[in-house]
Amino acid sequence: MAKVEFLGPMARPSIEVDIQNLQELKTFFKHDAQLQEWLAICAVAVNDTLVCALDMPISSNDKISLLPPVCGG
Amino acid sequence: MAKVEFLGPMARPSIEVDIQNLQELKTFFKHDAQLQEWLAICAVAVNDTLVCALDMPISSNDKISLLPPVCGG
Amino acid sequence: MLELHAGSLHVEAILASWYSSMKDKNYGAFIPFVGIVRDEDGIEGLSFDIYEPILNNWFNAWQAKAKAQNAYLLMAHSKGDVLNHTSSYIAAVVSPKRKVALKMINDFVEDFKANAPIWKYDIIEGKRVYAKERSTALQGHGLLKETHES
Amino acid sequence: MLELHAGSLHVEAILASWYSSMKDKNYGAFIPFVGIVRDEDGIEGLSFDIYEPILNNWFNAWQAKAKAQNAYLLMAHSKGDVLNHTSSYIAAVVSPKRKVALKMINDFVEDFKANAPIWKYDIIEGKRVYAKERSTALQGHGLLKETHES
Repeated sequence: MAKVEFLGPMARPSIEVDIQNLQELKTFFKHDAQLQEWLAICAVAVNDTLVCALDMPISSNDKISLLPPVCGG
Repeated sequence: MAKVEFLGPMARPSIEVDIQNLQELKTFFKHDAQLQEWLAICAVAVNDTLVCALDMPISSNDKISLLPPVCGG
Repeated sequence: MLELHAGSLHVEAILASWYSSMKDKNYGAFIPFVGIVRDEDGIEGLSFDIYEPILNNWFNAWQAKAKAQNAYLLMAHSKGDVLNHTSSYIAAVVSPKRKVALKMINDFVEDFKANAPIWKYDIIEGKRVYAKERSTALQGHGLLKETHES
Repeated sequence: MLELHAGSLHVEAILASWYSSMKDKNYGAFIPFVGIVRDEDGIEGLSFDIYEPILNNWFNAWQAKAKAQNAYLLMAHSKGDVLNHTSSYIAAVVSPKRKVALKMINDFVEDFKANAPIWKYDIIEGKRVYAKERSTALQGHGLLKETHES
């Protein structure tokens, strides 16, 4: 099971999902209306590297992080 | 008498000169071969403001400063 | 070098420590950027969450870029609450060359603002309010959004 | 604020004092530039002469420019001898706006290097040698040079 973390202000507990790629994660979130607002502005990291392709294969033990807009300093 | 200061590495004592303008100072220095090397690279201030015209009128009590190339910091 | 501190940064101590550790290394320029929390819009302060793994990756990539120019970067950032008129962020560069250092502190701070995985909250009446409108979406944002394909 | 000090600057104390005097004034960014004497070409250190009246005029003109952007400048410089690995120069800007501060510290330091009436000497075997080849001629230089007009 891959782990999904919702970082910063999303303030949701992590979940575990059984998926082969990010497209399946997108489908998994499809009906979560509240999450959709965040997904529009969140970037996605797999094992702490930002990714930008839905066909990114996901293995068990992978960590997927959703990163809302940032503002350090 | 106007005062002429030779700043920084020129290391010459100040002099007093009786001149009406900077053109007369230039003429006054004409035969000072050692000074000519400095004059080629020195800027000129009258009463602590840089000037760039030889017809600048000079009064008694004016201070003329010769400033060699700078390198602060 | 990247340091994360709980609460406000002790600016005097951090600058003294960094200068002391760098002054004998024959760098000619040391330029710290110190960010201080401004009292504006009625906030009591700011609060920060940091995702450290990606912050470390981002910082290490910048350190490699600095090294390629014989420069070196230092950074300190607060976690949690930082009250008005105290500091949450210090970045610094050392370099043998003034122009390299001046350009790098600018580029490093601007990239930090756009890309470091840090989330800012205003503290208003003791509560954290996500500073969403002042935040910048990261590269690739929206990847998982429902696209209503037919 | 412009401070001239005999010999090396006490960097930690100056930075602490400037930060302390500025932190409650609601500026969001404090950027000091610290110049450190590099050990190179066999020098023991540097030495400086300053012509204070024109330095003050130059600095005051910059302070007015900073004020027009709600910023403020601070500067400290050494007179006399400054040994290797110690500091001869600190310039700093404070501003409510990061981008204003980053641009101003760059422009201020570059203009300082080109126009501040300060003369630098290498200290070699205890003697001062004018750093002529690293120096920049001021605007209008050569005005009094003999022009060999017929």
